[in-house]
Amino acid sequence: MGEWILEVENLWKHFGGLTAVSGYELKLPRGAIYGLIGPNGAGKTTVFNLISGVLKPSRGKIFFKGRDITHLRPDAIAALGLTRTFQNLRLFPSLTVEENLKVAAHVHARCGFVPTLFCAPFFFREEKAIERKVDAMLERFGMREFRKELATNLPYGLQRKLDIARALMTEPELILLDEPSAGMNTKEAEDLARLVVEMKRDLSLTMVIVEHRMSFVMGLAEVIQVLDYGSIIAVGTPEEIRRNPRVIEAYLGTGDLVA
Amino acid sequence: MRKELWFVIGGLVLFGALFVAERTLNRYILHILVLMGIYSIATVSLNLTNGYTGLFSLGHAAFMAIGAYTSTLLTFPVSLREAYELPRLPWFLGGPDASWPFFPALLVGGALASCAALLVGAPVLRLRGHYLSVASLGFMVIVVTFAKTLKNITRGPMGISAIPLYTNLYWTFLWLLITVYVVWRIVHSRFGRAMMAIRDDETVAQVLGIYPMKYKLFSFAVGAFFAGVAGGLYAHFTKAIRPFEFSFAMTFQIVVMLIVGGMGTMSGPIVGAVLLLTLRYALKPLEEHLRLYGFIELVYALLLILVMLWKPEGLMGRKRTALRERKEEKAWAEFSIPR
Amino acid sequence: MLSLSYFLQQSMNGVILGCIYALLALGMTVVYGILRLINFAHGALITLGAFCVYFVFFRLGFPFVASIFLVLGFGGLMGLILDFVAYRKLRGGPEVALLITSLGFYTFIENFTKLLVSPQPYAFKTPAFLATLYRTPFLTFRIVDIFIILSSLAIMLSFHFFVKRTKMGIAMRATSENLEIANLMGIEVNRVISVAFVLGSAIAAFTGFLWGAKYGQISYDMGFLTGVKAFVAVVVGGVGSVPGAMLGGFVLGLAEILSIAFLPTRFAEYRDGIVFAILILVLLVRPSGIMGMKEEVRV
Amino acid sequence: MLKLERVTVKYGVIPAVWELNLEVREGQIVALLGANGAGKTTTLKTIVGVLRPASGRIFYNGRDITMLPAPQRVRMGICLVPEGRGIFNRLTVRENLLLGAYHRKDQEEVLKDLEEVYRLFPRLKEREDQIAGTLSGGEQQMLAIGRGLMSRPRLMLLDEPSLGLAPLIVRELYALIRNIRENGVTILLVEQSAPMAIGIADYVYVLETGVVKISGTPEEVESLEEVKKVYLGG
Amino acid sequence: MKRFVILGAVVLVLVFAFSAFAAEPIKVGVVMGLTGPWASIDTPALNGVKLAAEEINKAGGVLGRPIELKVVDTKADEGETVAAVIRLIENEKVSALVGYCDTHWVNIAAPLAREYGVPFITPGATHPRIPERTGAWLACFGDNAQAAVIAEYAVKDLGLKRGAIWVDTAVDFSVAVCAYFADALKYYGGEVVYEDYFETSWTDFSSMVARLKEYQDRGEVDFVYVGAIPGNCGLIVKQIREGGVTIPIFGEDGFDTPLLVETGGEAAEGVVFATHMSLEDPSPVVQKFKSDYQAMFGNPPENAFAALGYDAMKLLAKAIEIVGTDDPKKIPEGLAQIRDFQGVSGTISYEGGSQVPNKSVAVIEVKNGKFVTVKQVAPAYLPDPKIAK
Repeated sequence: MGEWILEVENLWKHFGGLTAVSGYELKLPRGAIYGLIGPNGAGKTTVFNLISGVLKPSRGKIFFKGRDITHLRPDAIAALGLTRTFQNLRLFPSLTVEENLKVAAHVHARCGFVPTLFCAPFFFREEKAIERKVDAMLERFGMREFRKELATNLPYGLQRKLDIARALMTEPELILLDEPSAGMNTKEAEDLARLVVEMKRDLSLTMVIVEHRMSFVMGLAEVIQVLDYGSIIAVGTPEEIRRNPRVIEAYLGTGDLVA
Repeated sequence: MRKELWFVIGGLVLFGALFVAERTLNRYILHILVLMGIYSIATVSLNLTNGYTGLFSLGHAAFMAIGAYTSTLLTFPVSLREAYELPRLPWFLGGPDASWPFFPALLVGGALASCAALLVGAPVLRLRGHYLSVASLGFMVIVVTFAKTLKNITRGPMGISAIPLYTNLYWTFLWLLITVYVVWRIVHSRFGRAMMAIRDDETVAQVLGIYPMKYKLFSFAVGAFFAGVAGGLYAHFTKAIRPFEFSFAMTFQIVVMLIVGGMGTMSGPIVGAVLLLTLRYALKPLEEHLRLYGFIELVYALLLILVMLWKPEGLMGRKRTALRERKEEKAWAEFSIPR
Repeated sequence: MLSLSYFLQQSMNGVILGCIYALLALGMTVVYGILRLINFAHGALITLGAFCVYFVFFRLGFPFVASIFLVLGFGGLMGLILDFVAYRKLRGGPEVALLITSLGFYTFIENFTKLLVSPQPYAFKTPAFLATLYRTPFLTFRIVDIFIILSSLAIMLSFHFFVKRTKMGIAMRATSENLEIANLMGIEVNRVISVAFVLGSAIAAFTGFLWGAKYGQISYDMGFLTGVKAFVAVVVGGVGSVPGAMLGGFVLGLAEILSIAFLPTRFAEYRDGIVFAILILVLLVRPSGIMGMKEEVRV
Repeated sequence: MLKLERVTVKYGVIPAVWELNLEVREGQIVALLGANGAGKTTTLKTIVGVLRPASGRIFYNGRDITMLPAPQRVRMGICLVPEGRGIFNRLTVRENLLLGAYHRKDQEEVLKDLEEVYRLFPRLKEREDQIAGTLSGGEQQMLAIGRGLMSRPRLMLLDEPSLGLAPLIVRELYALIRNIRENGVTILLVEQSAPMAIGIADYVYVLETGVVKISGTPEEVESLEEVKKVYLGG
Repeated sequence: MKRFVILGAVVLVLVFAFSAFAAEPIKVGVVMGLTGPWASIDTPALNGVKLAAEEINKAGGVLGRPIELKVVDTKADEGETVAAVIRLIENEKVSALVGYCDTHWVNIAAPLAREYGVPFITPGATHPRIPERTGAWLACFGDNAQAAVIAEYAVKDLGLKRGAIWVDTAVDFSVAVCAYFADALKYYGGEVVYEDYFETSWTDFSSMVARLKEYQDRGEVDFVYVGAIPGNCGLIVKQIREGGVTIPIFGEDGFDTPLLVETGGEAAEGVVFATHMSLEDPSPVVQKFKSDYQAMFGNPPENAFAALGYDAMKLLAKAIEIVGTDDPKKIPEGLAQIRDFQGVSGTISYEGGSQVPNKSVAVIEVKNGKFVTVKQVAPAYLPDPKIAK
């Protein structure tokens, strides 16, 4: 118990005849940042989908904070404190930045329909609290000026950040970041990396990051898992991974060019 | 708190205006006004599901039918029940010598429509997109079928006439005010935000801790409640109802009003309802003069097509891209890609 | 009540009604597959087709075969016009806009027809050579019944062949699966869509003739409910699938007729209810329809 | 042969590609590298005409094709092999291949080419009448390339052909790409995994957030620390 | 928005232009379903009303004042109906309303008129319980009369006892007339073998036909009585005959439409139905009406409803003459005093406070595509109106 915030045991996922994830295992200590890398189509996103409950595994078990969440709905999992971001940016396009964040504050809102309807003081207090949370979050991500902007109209890098901010609004203990730096330029990615470290420190988060940009994940993660064809081919510190021949083989196609 | 205050003030002004209107305007225009009110209630409530939650339901008329029949049966005068071969009320609804006052009857009508929505919604709301639309259309046909076949209660396809005229300007607009208020409250609370999130991206909403089914059902039920009320108002206004009345024509008319006005906006549905009804009754003398019966529908259809071609998001609808970017496009681009 | 001849007779009735639904469903399923458009205006085309035959064949006295070709051409032209006037501009826009536009077109055509002809139903004589009545121990039928079944089968088979075998048909299926990649392959998507509209509309207009010949009376509002039911057939059979549309049509036709035939008479009022109950059941049990491909859910 | 001049492409108001200059010479293999979201696929789609540039021009064999619709460009010999499973899953293998030759009128030649593709990919021949959706990942990629060849392209745009394929198959694939080039087809190759692509290319562009960050011959690019850093975090 | 303003302006101008014709006419509102399934009976009825008004005006009007008709098409829509009645009474200040040949619409419109104290006369809505429920006056006989006459004709004259009944459950009048028919059939010693149900919106009756044929082939049924509205009767008759059914078909006044022969063709041969009057009647009243109608509208009267519309208007004029004012409150008194009024559709008197006139019923048979009167009789037995809903 207590020791691991997330335990994944022997996770399998089949799509028709295709095996997307085979025997994935993870023991994630509280407060750690883990990286998950692998070539396109290796099954990283599927793993995230399984853990966050968007897909149901064909086999295997997932424990979050010692509790079996294998068959919980995504919203129940989110309510427990596990959330994620998306690789292909999925903000709510017709909502403003502010509204996007407010949506995510939903999990912890307690005000029922009746008090909402009759404008009970409780309702206003809660709305105020959400407002303050949104303020704080926008401040942290430096997006105050875009508050009333439609999410779709933000520049790409900011959309990425908003995605993360939105996930944080659910006050998670564990957050799964799916390619957070995709589409960012180097500078933006570096900023983001700094932000992630801050976030982790301030909010005592645990993270798993799927990433393509090696510089990003290598700099952040304490432990990296390498996935290929749905199964783990290597686990280790960034240094170990960089030197692992199997990784180079799988990830780069052949080892004959970059060593 | 300020916004709520404005609502109260707006309501008072509205009722003041209604008071003046009732004294000065002739009854035909008042009739049209009431009709606008009733259709507005229906469109505003439809907007909750179709506009805010993104469930493109075509079954709204069914809820109106449920509300209309329920409230009619409750309020129908005891003295006339025999002449129209309608059953007396059972003991738990007040006994054979009772007929209900208007307001509670409307509430019961709305509540029953809500129950139907929950009952039907549980399986049907799992469907997506057009499948949902078609299934809800099917639900509507089935409700109409029951209204036709449960002859002992509904008098079957012949419908019920001689319903007491309870609906007036004040009732209608009171209910419209309530509907708008409730929808407005919902939209600007976590409920509304959850609905819009579901509309935009169901999976993401779920990952953020929102159980889509719950809010879909919620919006469906609330929408159905007000549709039921609108149906009740309508029944006590036209004083006669028939199962076929709450069928394709009604559903499509409401949907068209909503879309022309603009889905997912507060003002859109009301604008749509008022505009299309105004058009209808303004063109009526022209139609009679030209003796081109069907002319109004022709104009209607043409207008519909033109609106869809020019402004598919509806007259009050908001385009996805805000206006101000167009000017600052360049600056934005540079912000995104520094060199 | 369960004699063999009764059963056969009712089945034939169901099959004929099914033919009409299936023919309409053909055009709808192809258009829906590509554009995700519930084309309510499709129903209006059977009205137009029927009145076209009425005027060309009965009033102007064109030869039968020429009238048929004329009505086919006329239907195709109407489809093309609809496509050009509005649907083309709305592509890529909100789906709802398409749906409402098609509803607008339906209303427009219906009321225009009403103004043009009259609100009264028109008597539509079955052409003499189709009207002969045959009585056999098992079945009573007219030539027109056989004509409907045979011509429907012919149209369905050739349409199926067209979609399965010809280059345009393959392109059509490709477009309905993935419009962008089809465009990448050098397929002029707009042309494919136009062809779909033209063929579907021509078939619908011809169905209008069959309708008139079978029932003997046509009116400006005959298309609506039929159109809606044809779309139900599309969904029941499986959206985008040509054999599915035919199957859906027959399922509905038979269900409608046989439910009246074998249920106690007072259940007749459930006729439309039964059709839509089937729809909802199919959707709940098999959301993609009987023969439909499962649509991929994006995660 | 192909030249992009200051091409900018936007999704709504957000630019995906910003003032891109790019050149492909006849007979070359040019590699376009970059991370997810760098704008590679956008560039290809713009070249083939599915997307319209907001500004800038595209020249093909000296002709300005910026405003031409996609089908016409296909007829001119530009062909895009789309990313991943960009095949028609519900159509048979044969139908997929025939669609590649959709714009061609010479039926006999088409059939000849079909045989040629089958010779190149015997696996496809075996599965001729199978529904394409049931093929394995590698077979689907072969099908996509085969379909591209059916259009007798002069310029072939390959979008991440190695996506999700086993190393062995990737190696086969690259041999095939070389082979195709030998037959006189110019190739613009988009890849995420750099080394293989760099190994095969005559010229390399590296994109980052819609802007060309690095360009040069493979030798020049390879030596740059930045590339390594991007791809191995070194 | 600009175009709405322009449109609105155009409409306003038109409205004012027409309200400016202020003479001293007696205004009569006419509400009809000119579009929709009732058009084929409501339109002739309207024409009848127009013809009558024209004649009255030519003869100097009523009380020296011309009659001005205000016609509204209510499109077979409840909302439109209510709106139209209110508009006619409130805006146009009509003295009386004439309208509809179907019970449902009278049920909606007439009670509203009653609230305002404006009399309502229906040319052709035949449900005998209309006065009880809505206060409207009928210019035609009640359904119980026409059903009884056909039942009598079938059993007494033709000796056919076992009947099937086809009921259109979607219209009040069909349900009513079929109930009265069943009652009358039993009274005369016949037997209802089975009832089959359909709805106005159907076009395919094949399964009902097959059922009927099954009964016929087993020799269990002698005739079929069909309660169809005009838009359907041709269709039904045609399908019945083409389904191989040869037993006699009987119908009600909904069959009195040219569509019966146009659509039915040969199948309509021998169909017998009851209606208000025969247009083939050689009496000078009918013949004059026919030629006047032809002169005014370019075609002979389509059916008896034209005559009923004509009579309704004439009845109204007569009532106004009797009371000597167009005050809506007074007109009913005048109507109640009408005795032996010679209308085109027969002799009309409102006796004993009844608002349903006692009229004779015409039995008509289709022969060689023509409506031929078999007989014109008053019913010997009247089923109790309360039988029907």
